[in-house]
Order: sequence, then structure tokens, then C-alpha cells
Amino acid sequence: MKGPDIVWYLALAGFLFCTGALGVLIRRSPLIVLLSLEIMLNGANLALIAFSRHYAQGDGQIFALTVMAIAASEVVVGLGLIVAIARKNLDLDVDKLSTLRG
Amino acid sequence: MTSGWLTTALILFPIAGGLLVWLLPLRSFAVGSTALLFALIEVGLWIDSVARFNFSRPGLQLDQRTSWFSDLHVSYHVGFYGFSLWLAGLTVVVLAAAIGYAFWAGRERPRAYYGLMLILTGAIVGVFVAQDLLLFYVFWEAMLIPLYFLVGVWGGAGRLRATLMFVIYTMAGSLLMLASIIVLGLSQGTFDLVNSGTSGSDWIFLGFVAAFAVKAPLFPLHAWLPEAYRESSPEVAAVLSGVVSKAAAYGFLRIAISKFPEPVADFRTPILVLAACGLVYGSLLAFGAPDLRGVIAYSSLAQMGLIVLGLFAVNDLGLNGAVLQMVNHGLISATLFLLAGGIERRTSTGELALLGGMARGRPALATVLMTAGVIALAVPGSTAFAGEFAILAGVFQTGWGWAAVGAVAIVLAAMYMLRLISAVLHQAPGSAVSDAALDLRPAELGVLVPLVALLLVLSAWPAAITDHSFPKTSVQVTSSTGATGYAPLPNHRLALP
Amino acid sequence: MIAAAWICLLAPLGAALAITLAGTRITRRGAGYLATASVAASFVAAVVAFALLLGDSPEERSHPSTLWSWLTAGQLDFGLRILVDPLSVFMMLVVAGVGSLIVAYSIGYMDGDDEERRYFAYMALFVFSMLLLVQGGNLLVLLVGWGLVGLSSYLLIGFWHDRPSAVAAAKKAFVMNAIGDATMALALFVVIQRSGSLDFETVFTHTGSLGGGWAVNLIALGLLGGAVAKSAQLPLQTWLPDAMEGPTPVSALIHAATMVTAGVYLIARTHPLFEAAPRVLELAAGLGAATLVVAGLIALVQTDIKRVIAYSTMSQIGYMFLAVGLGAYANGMFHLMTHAFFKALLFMAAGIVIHALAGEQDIRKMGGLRRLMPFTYIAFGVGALSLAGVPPFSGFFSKDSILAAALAHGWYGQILWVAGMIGAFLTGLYAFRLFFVVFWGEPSGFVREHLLKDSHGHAGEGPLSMTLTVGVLTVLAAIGGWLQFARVWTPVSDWLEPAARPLVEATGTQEAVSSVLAVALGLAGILVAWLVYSAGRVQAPRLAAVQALLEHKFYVDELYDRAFYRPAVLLAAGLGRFVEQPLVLGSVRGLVRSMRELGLGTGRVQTGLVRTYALSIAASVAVVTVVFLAVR
Amino acid sequence: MANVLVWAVWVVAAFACLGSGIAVVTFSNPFYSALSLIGNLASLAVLYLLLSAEFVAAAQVLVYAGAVMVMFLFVIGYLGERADAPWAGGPSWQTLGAVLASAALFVEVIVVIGLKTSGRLSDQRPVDSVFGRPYDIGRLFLTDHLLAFEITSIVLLVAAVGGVVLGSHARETP
Amino acid sequence: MIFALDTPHIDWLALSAPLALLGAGGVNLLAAVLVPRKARRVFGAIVCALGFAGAIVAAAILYAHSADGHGVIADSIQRDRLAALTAIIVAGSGILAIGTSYSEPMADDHIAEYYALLAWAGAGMIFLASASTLLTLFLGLEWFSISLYILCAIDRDLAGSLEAGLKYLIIGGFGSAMLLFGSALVYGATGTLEFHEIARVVQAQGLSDDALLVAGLALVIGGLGFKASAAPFHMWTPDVYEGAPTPVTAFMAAATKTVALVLTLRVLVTAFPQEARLWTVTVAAIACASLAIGNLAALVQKGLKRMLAYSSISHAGFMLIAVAANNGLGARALLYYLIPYSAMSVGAFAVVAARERELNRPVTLDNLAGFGWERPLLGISMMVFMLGFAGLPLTGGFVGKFYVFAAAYRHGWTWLVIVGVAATAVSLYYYLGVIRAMYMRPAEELQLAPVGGSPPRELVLQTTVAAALIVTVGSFFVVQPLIDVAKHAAGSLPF
Repeated sequence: MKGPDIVWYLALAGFLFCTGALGVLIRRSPLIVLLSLEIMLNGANLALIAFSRHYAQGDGQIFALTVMAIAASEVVVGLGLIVAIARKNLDLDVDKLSTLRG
Repeated sequence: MTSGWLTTALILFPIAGGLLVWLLPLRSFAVGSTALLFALIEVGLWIDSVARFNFSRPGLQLDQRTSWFSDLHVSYHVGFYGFSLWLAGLTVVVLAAAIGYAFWAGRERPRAYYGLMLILTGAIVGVFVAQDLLLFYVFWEAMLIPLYFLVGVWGGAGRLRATLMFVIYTMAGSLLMLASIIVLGLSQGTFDLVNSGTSGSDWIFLGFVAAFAVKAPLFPLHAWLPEAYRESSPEVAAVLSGVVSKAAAYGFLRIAISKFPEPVADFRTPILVLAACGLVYGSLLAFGAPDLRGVIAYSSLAQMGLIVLGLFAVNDLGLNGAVLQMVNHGLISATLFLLAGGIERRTSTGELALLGGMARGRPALATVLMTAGVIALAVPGSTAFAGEFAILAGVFQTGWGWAAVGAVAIVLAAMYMLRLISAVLHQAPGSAVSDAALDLRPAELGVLVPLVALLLVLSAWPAAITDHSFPKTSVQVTSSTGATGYAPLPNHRLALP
Repeated sequence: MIAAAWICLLAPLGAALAITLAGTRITRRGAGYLATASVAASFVAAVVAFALLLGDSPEERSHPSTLWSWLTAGQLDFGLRILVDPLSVFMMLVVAGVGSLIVAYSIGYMDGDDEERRYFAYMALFVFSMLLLVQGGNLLVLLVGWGLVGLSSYLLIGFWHDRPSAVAAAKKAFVMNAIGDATMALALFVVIQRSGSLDFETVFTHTGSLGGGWAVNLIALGLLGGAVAKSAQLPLQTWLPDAMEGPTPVSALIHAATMVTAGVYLIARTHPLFEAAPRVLELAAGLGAATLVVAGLIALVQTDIKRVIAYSTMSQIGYMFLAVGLGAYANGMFHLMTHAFFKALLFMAAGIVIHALAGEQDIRKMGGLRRLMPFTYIAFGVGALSLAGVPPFSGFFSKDSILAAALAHGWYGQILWVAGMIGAFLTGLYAFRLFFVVFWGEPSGFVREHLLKDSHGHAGEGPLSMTLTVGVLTVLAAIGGWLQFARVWTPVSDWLEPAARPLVEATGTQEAVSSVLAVALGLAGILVAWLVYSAGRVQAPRLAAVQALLEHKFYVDELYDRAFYRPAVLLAAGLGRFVEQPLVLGSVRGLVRSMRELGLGTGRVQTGLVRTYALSIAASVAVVTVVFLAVR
Repeated sequence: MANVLVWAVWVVAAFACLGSGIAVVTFSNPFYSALSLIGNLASLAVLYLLLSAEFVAAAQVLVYAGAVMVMFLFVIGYLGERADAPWAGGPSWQTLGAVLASAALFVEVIVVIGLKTSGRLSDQRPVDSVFGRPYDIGRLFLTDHLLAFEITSIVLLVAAVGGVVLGSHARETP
Repeated sequence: MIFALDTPHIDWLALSAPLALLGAGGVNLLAAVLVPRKARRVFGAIVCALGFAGAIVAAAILYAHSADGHGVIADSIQRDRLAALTAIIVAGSGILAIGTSYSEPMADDHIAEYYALLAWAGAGMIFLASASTLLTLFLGLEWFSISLYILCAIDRDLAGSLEAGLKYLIIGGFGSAMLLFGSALVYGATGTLEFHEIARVVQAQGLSDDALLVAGLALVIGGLGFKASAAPFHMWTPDVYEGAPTPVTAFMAAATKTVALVLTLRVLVTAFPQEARLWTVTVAAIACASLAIGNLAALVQKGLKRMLAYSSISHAGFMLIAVAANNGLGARALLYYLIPYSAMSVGAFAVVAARERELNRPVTLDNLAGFGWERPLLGISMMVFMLGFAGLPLTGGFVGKFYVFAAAYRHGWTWLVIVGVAATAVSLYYYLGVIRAMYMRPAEELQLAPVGGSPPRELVLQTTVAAALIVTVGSFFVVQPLIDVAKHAAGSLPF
């Protein structure tokens, strides 16, 4: 089952990662920013699993699995924050959350 | 040495005293008198160390050494040379006078005030006895912290800007010195001043020079000086110009000159130029200054220029004269600042245009100011003259032009100092001078007379210092010009065994 | 002998200190007595020293004594050292002798001043300083005394410190003298460099090795600068007339008898150094000659009684400079002594006049004092005659021998001799202008108002302390010159010979020619003065330009003001405004400000937008990666 | 043949992955973004399968696309639809910088890969049958990565506490 | 299938410090349910403090018994003195942070969770300090980061707290993603996650200029720099420090920085020794940037917390100089410096907290006027902390800076010494500005405690500050023992 070279996966992983980064950089909705972070993590995961396959060694997969769990944790906390912010009737716009500056 | 504890005691005793008066919940009077007592005992300790010091023996004495951290070979190493002994003496005397004056004048928050003064005493003494580069730096900076408070809290209306300028400017200079200390210490393998050899690095030398030149101050690095001297309370200004500036001169002597013979030779001319500029420039500005403190402040600038001139002559006359002049100027400017304080207290101004005629009916004030003033302008026969003469005679050996500049400064000194004396004492009473402005009180005399008396004693016997500062062989002529008669001295180096 | 010398030196210092420290615990009169006693003690000690020194053979009359090392530096050691030799003893006698008379005179003169104690302390300090100057055993001690007399002169000129003019005059005197001190110090630096010592004997024995050329000339010039400043010779003469702001006894002591003649002493004392630089020595003589003429001219138009005498002092010191500059040291010193007598006498007599007229010094308000103050009249007359060099008064003997020495000194000396002769005429003229205007004629209204009312309750000529001392000085001025009559009777020259061997010896003919001519010219001056100012037979020529030139003292004051003082003031102000503020202070403030600006700049990037923060991370990582990939 | 099939699957999954990724970032409505992310995760799961990471693929679908995204959708639903336009708002240099930085990172990854292909990345090592299976993963989690396993659970616990602390607002909101 | 698992040996001692804190956190979590609301504050603080104290004891024992470092638990973590010393510093900061938190006017309902999260954050940091694989590195990082996200936002009454939390979370996630992708690339380059293995593989296969490896290294440096709040990855720091509850800020400033820097050192030195030519320069550049930006921005700050945040950025710069030096002296310098630095950080923020509680509004330079005279102990302490930050003698900060510069010089980088010196000079302006505000403003500008008189004597807070003061000053005098400890800890690293 000889599929594409590992480099293709890697390119895809890189693309995902950068897409996610772009999302973080251009979006103002904290929800979408969180989603973009997930994409970045997934890009990294893809790279890890690809390398794991390349080396025929499970460490990368283990790493990817823990990343999944960590991502979930971040999402939980992030969503909790977003809900708390929404409850304080603050705008859900990271650009408006700029009372701290200077 | 067996008496090394005495040196440590000279540092720690006032600091302990400072902490004590600061922490004990004493009342104002008790705080002041306790502090004064500590200061006087400190003077006694110093006298004891003079008594134990063997002036005929070269090398470090009353030394004590303990390792501080060994991996970089840094140690607590203190001890006295002849000249540092005198500078320490200057410190304890001036600080005692300053504390006495403050005690008389009364200061708010006395516990903190006297605590800081005593701590300052210890720190300055520390600078003069430290024989380890890092320890020197520690005391050097530690000296600045109490000063920051003393100027900043108890100063005049413009004190905030003055302190900011003073502390940041001088510390910026010191930090360059820190860089130099690190480089020197690591390249030598030890931070000990006595054990380490000399260095030929210009950059390290310049780092040290930067610190000392700012602190002294050397023209044109004196931007902090006018405001710091004007805004401090008089006794702090006395300490600043009398003692703290001497720490810089001491630094030139102990480190810059004795550790860097080649760079000294390379940079002698530029430094002498700056010193000479400072001498004339300070004198001229002192002549133009509109107020008491301004005159004394700029005259300090001039005097520091003179002292540096002497130091960088690097010969017997120059070095001995410089040490003598350090002590002289310390006592003189302390006296003058305290007097200025007394006058300002009476007239609530230091503007010369508003003063005058204070000699009439105030014989003590007139006598003390006149005596201090004529000594300050280095009238022949005064100890200041002895110092100036030796310095200029020393620097003359380097080049006649330096001494010619110095001669100009002699005349200018007469001009600004007489202007000051006349503006305060003579002619018709100024608008700020009322009959309510009394003569010096006994307490003030108690502070000032000892200072003036010391000056007079030194005037009778300046050799007390010049004969007991350096081992006779410390200045070595490394190359001779082969001229006839008394060997002139283009290339000297100072070696402190 | 050494002990006597030390006592002589230290007695006045002790008195000065005692008076200062005692404060109000000593009465005003007591202070006067103490000061007088101390100076008198000095005189006695000086006499003792003189007597003892007389016992030595002439070649061994040199006894140094060091109290302790004053200033040391490595191998160099400058002791607190005195030298007792004929020259110093001669000066000690003059200083302590005239000094004690003048201090005693002051007791009466200063009576009633509310700061008498300070006055006597200063006077005692001055005598000490002057003695230190003349007794100093090395150049440094000499310089110390030199400076200290300047200091006490400053203190005494400005004694009445609520007068702005007095304070200004005092400052001027001090600063001018400081210039001299500075040039002397420079000379000393060269000496140190060349000989490694300042002791007279050592230095003089090194004179040969001083190396000709610039070094020795520089030394001599430096010393000459000091001498010129102290003795108010051209071009540093302007302070002396102003110094008349001080009390009259001060003028008598400091600005006539002793301090101002120190320059003469200096040249005599350091003559080996000057002799090694003959051009400089000639310069000194030339300056003296110029001064004696210029000062004589100015004295003609002055209206202040003390200023006239002051200019005459300058003029007479010009003679002394002329003498020592030509190498006739003994003649100069002799004139120094007689001058001390008659000039002190003139001042003190003038002081009696001033005292009687409640401080008035303008001669135009005086007149006809002859009858009202007969004693003063006689005393002043003796002084004036002596000044004019009329035999047998003292001035005749000393001045004429100077002129004779000039004649003996080749063509240069002969030019100066002419100047001296002109000076002799001028001396007679201005001295007797003063004398006739003040004493002859009818008492002016002003005089009557003061003297006839007899407001002092005294006979108008002062207390005994004044009249007695003036009397003594009158005698001395009259007969003091008999100590020496050149070529016949020369004890002064013989005495000074071991200390300062003269370079010229006038012949009998020269002596005779000079004497006759000088006396004649002096008498001519007196005659002209009588014609113009007393008899009114001749109108003084009215040359407005010359008059103005003389009244403004050749505009030297104005010149110095424009050339030195004002530039210094402007420079001080200019440096403050254009260097100190903008450059020295401004640069630091500017640095602080720019730092703050940078800080504010970083604050502007800190937008508060979380996206920006992420962008900065992403961009930085991208950059780092590129760099790593590029340089790996 | 199998290779062609693998390639085909790969291409489809890859493009789905790319498209859904871009969609997540560019949809203005968070709801659609979240849905796109589910698609993205699913397509990634396929890719994982192709890389013999079967357990990971399963977990991706079950845990990630299932549990986590459900929570996401829940919150989005709770907060209501708050759309914001991508590329809008903020300083213009922000957007420009964002694109540049992202593009730069991508180019760098490509360059890195490009530099690497001449090397060893093309030869994949053969894998045994257990590779990527639950057994293998379980073994690793209990042996080499025991600590990681435990720590992961702790992090999840922390997050849970965080969720409670941040989400429970009984006291607040009038 | 035979389930013959070769489970690794569990070195409980190596884990004892995090475990103590985990336990303390757990107890607190239970307390949130079981202990009455009024007692929770005291209980939580005590349990948490006991946890940190236990961690210190455990770490001390670990230090004593780990003279030669080695990997444990399947080489997931490293048992060595470096980790133990870091644990002690972190746990010490934790105790001080608890003291600072004690009277923080925070809502009671989450107080137990607060202490639980504090303990867990500490546990995460201590764990992270011993991480020896990229996986445990990532996990530990997230462990304490997530705890901190929550802690930042926990005081919902505090304006800016939620904003700070969200910003921290987003940027934290972004930074973690960078680190993760970097880890993936490194893994791709070497096929291993374990630090020593990475170094070995790179050495054995000559990968030192491998593109994947260096790209991964760049991303890893970015991720670590973010945690250390070094410029240009620093921009979240001021906002988060300002918005977070002050005690949390205190803990973050001290502990996060400690662990991030130690970890940066460990990763770079252990895993990437072959890449030293790249990362030393990079870290030096980052250090310079941090020094410049941190100091310049701090110059113009009015708010004290924000100013201290920028100051912490500049300190990251200072300590990164020690990392960049890449020598034993640098490691020693870093580890020594962290001791007084942590104490000063927590102490300074504790004083800020005290003033905040007095005024009930954010502390600025202006409303600090007269504080020094009013509260002598706090004033003196703040003064000492500021002097310590500025690196003046009689504080450990001086010796720390001295060692850092010495390390830079020994690496041959005198220019870096000059940069550090210049930065210090600039920093004096604002550090002394604080002292000036406290002591030197004229009386009419004094802002005394608000109506209601002096606040209750906060014995715990004052004790905390005093302890920080003692550490700050004490570390100046007892340099030798501390340096010995730091030397042994640095001995764990392959220099």
C-alpha cells in the first residue's frame, strides 16, 4: 500500500498549519480563532503522524493523541472564557478586548 | 594583619549605627544625638587606625580578607594605604560635621535621615578601603543609594529632577565601570586589586574612566552637578562635593592609574585637556554664577579638574598634591556648603544679589567665611595652596602649558571667591539680610570651627599628608630623558605594592 | 640668633591669633596694645639678631633654620625654612621698626572705630606675613609670605567693608597680586624641574646648570612678574592708587613702607637668578624707570592727598627697581629704607590731616593748615623735602646714589639716568604742589569748619600715640640717610655685600654729577610748584588732552577693564548660556527625552489587539527560520 | 492499482482537508466554520488511516470530531450567531502582515521539505501489522509514554476544573 | 496476544514534588465541596502552602540524592539537580504567591479552586523543569499554561481579568502550536523525541545543518521565547500581567519565567548542542531585543503592574544573555539569578497587591505617593526590590547581573555586556521612579489610605514581603552557597 511520499503529507501539514495561523491572525471572533488554533494543532498532528509512519515508530502517534487531548482541554477553557465574556455582555470580538494596552 | 578588624569596623560600625537609629523608636533629639555620637566614635576609630598605621612601611596595612565567592575569585578584601587612610579620615570628619549640622538644623523624619547618613558614612569608607574590584563597585553603588534618598527626600523644590539626573547619570557611568571590572577581573583571573597585575587594555581603562569622570565630575560630564548641589540640603551638598567626588578621584588613583600604566600614557593628554578645560570652565562659571551654591558647585568642578590634573601628572608632586588637594577640597567645600546653608537659613535665599553686609555685627560668620574663603582661593600659605602648588608643579613636568592654565585658574579662583565673600559679607546689607539674621550660633560654630581648624592645621603642615600618603618608591620612572639635574618625568607609573 | 629670628617672626602671628580668638574678651585698646607690643617685640628680636649677626665674619653671615617639612613629594622636600642673613635682617629691621611705629600710631588713629580688634589682628597678621616674606629661607616660603601679605593687604584695604569702593579696591589689589603670585609660581615650577629644590643656596648654586636660554629667562620673568605686581610697577600698577581706600596707617605700612617694596627685595634676594638672565634684569630697570616717570606725571594732577602720595610711592619704587635692575642692590635697599621712613612719615602726617578733617582727603578743600597744625606741617615738610631729595634729608643720599649707579651702567643706564632726572624734577614738583596746597595759603572754609570748632576736643593733631610716632619718623626721615654717603661712608653697602654683591660701582665723579643735577632739578621742581600753587605767579598750562590723559592715569584701568575683566564676565555669562545650558545639560536632557519617545513608540505598537501579538510571534518565527535556513 | 487507489483517496482527502481548512478560516459565521472543521477533522482521519495510524484516526473521529466539536457547536448555539467578516477590521498592516507571515511560514515549510527530499524522507520504513493499532498504542502508553499518558489525564482534569470555574456563573448575570 | 508489558520503573522520588502539589490541589478540590465556604480561604491557603512546602522538601531531598542526573520513567523526565533546584525556586515562589493571595479580595466561591489551580500550575512547572522529551515538554507546558489561563481569568469581578485570560489563551495556544510544529519537525529530522537522543542522532548522522532540524529549532525557540516572554514574543505579557489578579501575576512573573528559562537552557543545551552556533546568536539577539523593548516601554508606563511586566520582559533579556553564553558560567548565572529574581518579582507584586487593596483601584506611579512613609516595611521592601531589579548592590540582583555579564564575557561577547550595561542604565530611570514616587513626592501629593482608615494589618502579606526581602538581600551576602548549588545544578547539563 504505497501511497504518496511523506513529503506530500508534510506539505499538507504545513499548509494546514499556516492556514490556521492565518485564521488566528485575521479573525476577530474568538470562536473562530479557537477553531483556527485547532487547525494549527491538526497540521502539527498530521506532520507528527507522517513522521511516525516514516520512522515506523509509534512516538509520533502518541504525541498526536496527547495533542488531541490537550487541544480538547484548551477548547474547554477557551469556550469557558468565551461564555464568561459573553455573560458579562462584552463583545465577542478580540479587537474590542483591548482595554489592556500601551 | 592583626588590626584588620579595625578597617571592617570602620565600615560596619556606622552602618550598624545607621540601622540602629533607624529602627529604634527614638525621639527626634535622641536620634540626632545618637547619630552624632556614632559619627564621633567613628572619627575616634579612624584616629585609632591612624595610630596603628605604620607610615614607614610600604604596602597595604590593616587589611582583612575573606572569600566572598570563590569561583570567580571575588573576596571581601579591605585595607589601607596611606592616601586611602586620609580620604577615609576626610569622610568620617565631613560626615560627622554634616550630621552635626543636620542635628542643629533639624530634619524631618530624623530616624530615616540619620540612618541614611550613617549608612552613607560606612559605604564611602568602604569605597576607600576596598581592595577587591567587585567590592569596590559594591560600595561605590551602595554609596549612591543613601544619597539618592538624601537628595531626593530632603532636598529643595527641584530635588526630583536633580536626583534623577544625578543618580542616573552617575550610575550610567558606573555601569560602564562594571563592564570594565568584569572584563578586567575575568581576564586577570582575580578581582583582587592587590594581587592582580596591570592591564594594557584601553577599553577597560576607558570604562573605569567613564565612571570616575562622571562622578568627579570631569568636564563636560558634569550635567548633574549644578542641580544636585543646589537642590540638596547643605550638609548633603557638603558630603556630595566634599567626599563623594573624592571617591571618583580615588578611583582614578587606585585603579585607573595604578592598574593601567600604558593606557594612562596613551590617554593622558586628552584627560589632561578635559581636566584643564574643567578647571578654567568651572572657574569661569563660578565667577558668573548668581548664587552661593552655584559658585561653590562650579568651583568644585574646577577643583576636581585640578585634582585630576595632578593625578594624571603621575609623578611624586602631582600625586601627592592631588591627595592633599582631595583632603583640602573636601574640608573646604564642606565648610563652604555648611556656611551657605547657614546663610540661606538666615536669609532664605542664596542669591548673591540679595545678600551683603553680613560681616557687620556677625564677627564669627565673617571670620569663618573669610578664613574658609581665602583658603579656598588657595592663598599662598594655605593648605589648598600647598596642594595646588604641588599639583601644578607636578603637571608642569608633563608640559608647561598645563601649569599655565592652572596659573590662569589661580587668578580666576581669586576672582570668584572674592566675589562670593564680598557679596555675602561686604557693602551695604542686601535686601534679604535683616537684623534678625543672627551671627553663627555656638552649635554651628561647633561644626564649622573644627573643619576650619583642621584646615589651618593642615596649612601649617601640609606634609602631614604628602609625607604619609605614598611609599617613597611607589612612583617609578620607566624611562628617563637623561636631562640634567633633577630627573624630569615623562613616563611614570604608580605601583602600589 | 635663630631663636631671635623665630621670635621676630612669630610674635605678630601670636598676637593676631590671640586677638581673633579672644573676640570681645579683649578691649579694643587692649588689642591695639597687644599688636603694638608684638611688633615691637619683633623689632627687638630683629635688633638682637642683627647684633648677633654682626658678630660673625661677613662670609658666615648666613644661617638657615628649618622648623619642619612643609610640603613634601617623594624625594622633594620644601621645609618651613627661614634664612637669617644680612639682607633679611636688614628687611626685618625696617619692617619691624617702621611697623611698630605705624601700629602704635594706629592706636590713636583708629580710636573709636567699632572694629578696632579686627584691624589690629589684620595688622599683626600683615607684619607676620611681611616678616615671613623677608625671612623665608626658600622660594616657597617666600611665596607664602608673598601671598599672605597680599591677603592682609586685601583685608586691610577692604577694612571699611561697607564702602563699595573699598571692597572693589581690595578685590582689585588681590587679583592683581594673584597674577603676580601665579607668574612666580610658574617660575618656581621651572626651578623645581631644573634643580629639584627651592632652597636659596641650592637653587643659586644650580644657577649655572639651569641651562641658559628659555628656562632661566622664564624663571626671571616669572619672578619679575610677581615683583612688578607686588610693587605696583608698570604694567600692573593700577591697584595701588585704589588701595588708598584703606585706613591711612595701612597705606603707610603696606602701601608705602613695606609690602610694595617687596618686589625690590625679591630681586635683590634672587639676584643670582636674575643675573643669569641679564635681559630680564634690564627689563626690570626699564620698567622701574618708566614707572617713575609715569607715576610722577600722574601725581601732578591728582587731588586726593593719599593718591598723590601713592603715586609718589610708585615713582620711588621705580627708582628702587631701577637700582636693583642695574645691579646696584645695596643702593636700592638703602633707598627702600629711607623711603620707608619718609613715605611712612608723609602718609602718617597726611593721616593726621585726614583724621583732623573727619576723613576728608580732597586737597582742593584744604589749605592753610600751616598755622592750625604746626607740628604736622613740620613733619610733612621734612617728609616732602626728603622725598624731593634735598640734602641733608634722607632721600637725597639714597636717591642720588641710585642715579649715580645708573650713570655707571653704560648707555642703557644713561638712558635710564635721564628718566631718573626727569623723575627728580617731577618729584619736587608734585611733592611741593601737595605741600603748598595743603599747608600754605589761607584756611579754606572747610578747614575752618572742622578745625576751629575743635570738635575733637583735642588740639587737632591727634593723640600722643600719633604725634609721638610721627615725631620719631620725622627724625628718621631727616637723618636716616646719614647711614651712608656713597664713596665716603658705606656701612649699608658693606653690610649687604655678602648677600647681594653689586654689579656696578659708581665713580666719585658720577656720584657728584648725579647729586648736583638731581638736587638742582628737585629744587627746580619745588620752585615751579611754589610759582604755580603758592605764589600763583604762573598759571599751570591748560592742555585738556594731557590733563585728561593724566587724570585717567593713561587709561590703563579702562584698558584692563575692556581687555580682561569684561571679556571674563562676558565669557562666564556666555559659557553659561551657550555651553552649559544647551550642550552640557541639554544633551543629557535630550537623551532622556529621546529615550522616552522611543518608549512611547513601543507603546504604540502594543495595540491591545491580540492578533497583533500573534502576528509578532509568527513574523519573528518566520524570520528566525529564514535566517536559520540561510546560515545553517 | 492499490497505489492508484491510495493516491486517489489521498488526493480527495487532501483537497477536502485543504478546502475545509480554508473554509474554517474564511467563513464569517462561526457555525459554518465549526462544521467545516468537522469536515477537516474527518478528512484528516482519512489521511491518518493512509499513514497506518488507525487508532489515531478513530480517536480523531470519535473524540475530536465528535465530542469536542459538539461542545463547540453547543457554545456557538448558546451564544447565537455572531458573524464577523474575515479580512475586516483592525489596522491594514495587520492583515497584510498576517498574510505575509503565514505565506512565509508556508514557503519555509515547502523549502524545508524541498531541501529534505533529496535526503531520506522518500523511503518509508516497512511497518508491522500492529503499527498504529490500539494494541501498539496501548503498549506505548503503558510503557514508554506512561508518564505522558498520566499527565494528559491531569491536564484534562485541570481543564475540567477550569470549565467549571469559568462556566458556572450562578452568582452573576442579573 | 500476550500482555507482557514491560512497564517502566516509576521513580517516585523524582515525581514526589509534583505529586505533593497534585495532592494539595486534589484536597482543595474536595474542599470546594466539603469545607464550609467561610473556612475555604484559610483551608485552601494552608493546604496549598503545605503542598508547596512539601514540594520544596521533596525537591531538596531529590537534590541531595541526584548528584548525577539520569532519565527516569522510560526517560520521560530527567532526574537531576537542575530540576530539583528549579522545583525549589518555583515552589518558593508558590508559597510567596499564596501569601500574596491570602487577603486578595476575591470572591469566595472559587477560592478553593483557585488554590487547587495554583498548586497544579506549580506542579506543572516543576514537572516541566524535569522534562526530557519533546512530548513531556509540550505536556508540562500545557499543564501549567492551562492552569494559568484559568487563574488569570478567575476573578471575574476584576476589570480586564477575562480579557487577560482570553488573550493569554489565544496567544498561548498560538505559541504552543508553534512549539508543537517545531517539535514535529525535529522529530521528523531525528526520529526521536528525547533530548539526549536528538543530540546523539544529530551527532551520529551529521544532521547539524539539516533543514528540518534547524526549522524545527527556530519554531521551538519561538515557542519557548513566548513562555519566557522575551521580545519579540513578549507582547502578551503586559496585557496579561496587568489584567490578571495581582497574586497570579506575581506567580506568573516568578515561576513561569523561572521554568521557561531553565527549560530553554535545558532544551537548547541538551538537545541542540550541535546547533549552538545558530541558537547562541539568536538567543543573544532575542535578549537584546527584550532588553531594548522591555526597558524603553517601561520608561513611559504609569501603571505599576504594567511597568513591572515590561521590567520582567527586560529581565528575560538579561537571563537569556546567560543562556546565550552557552557555558557553565552562564548556567550558573541563570540559576543563581533566578533565586533573587523570583523573590523580587513576587515581592514587588505583593507590594502592588497591598497598595491595590488599600486604594481599591489599579496602582499607578501617582497614587503610590507617600506609600513608603506610610507603610515602612512594604516601602523599604519595594525599594529593595526595585534596587534589586536595577542590579544595585546589597541585593542578589547585583550578583546575578554580575554573573550574567561575566558569562557573556567568558563566551567572548563583550558587546553583549555593553548592551546589558546600557539597558541597566535605562532601567534605572523607572526603577528609581518607583522609589521616587513612594518617598519623594511632596506632602500635598500624598495619597493616604482611602476613607475607612488604614486597612487591616495584613500580617500574611507582610510576612511574605519580608521573606522576599530576606531572600533578595540574603542572596547578596551568601553568594558562595547559592553559587555552589547553582553550580551543581548546572552540572546536570552537558557543558
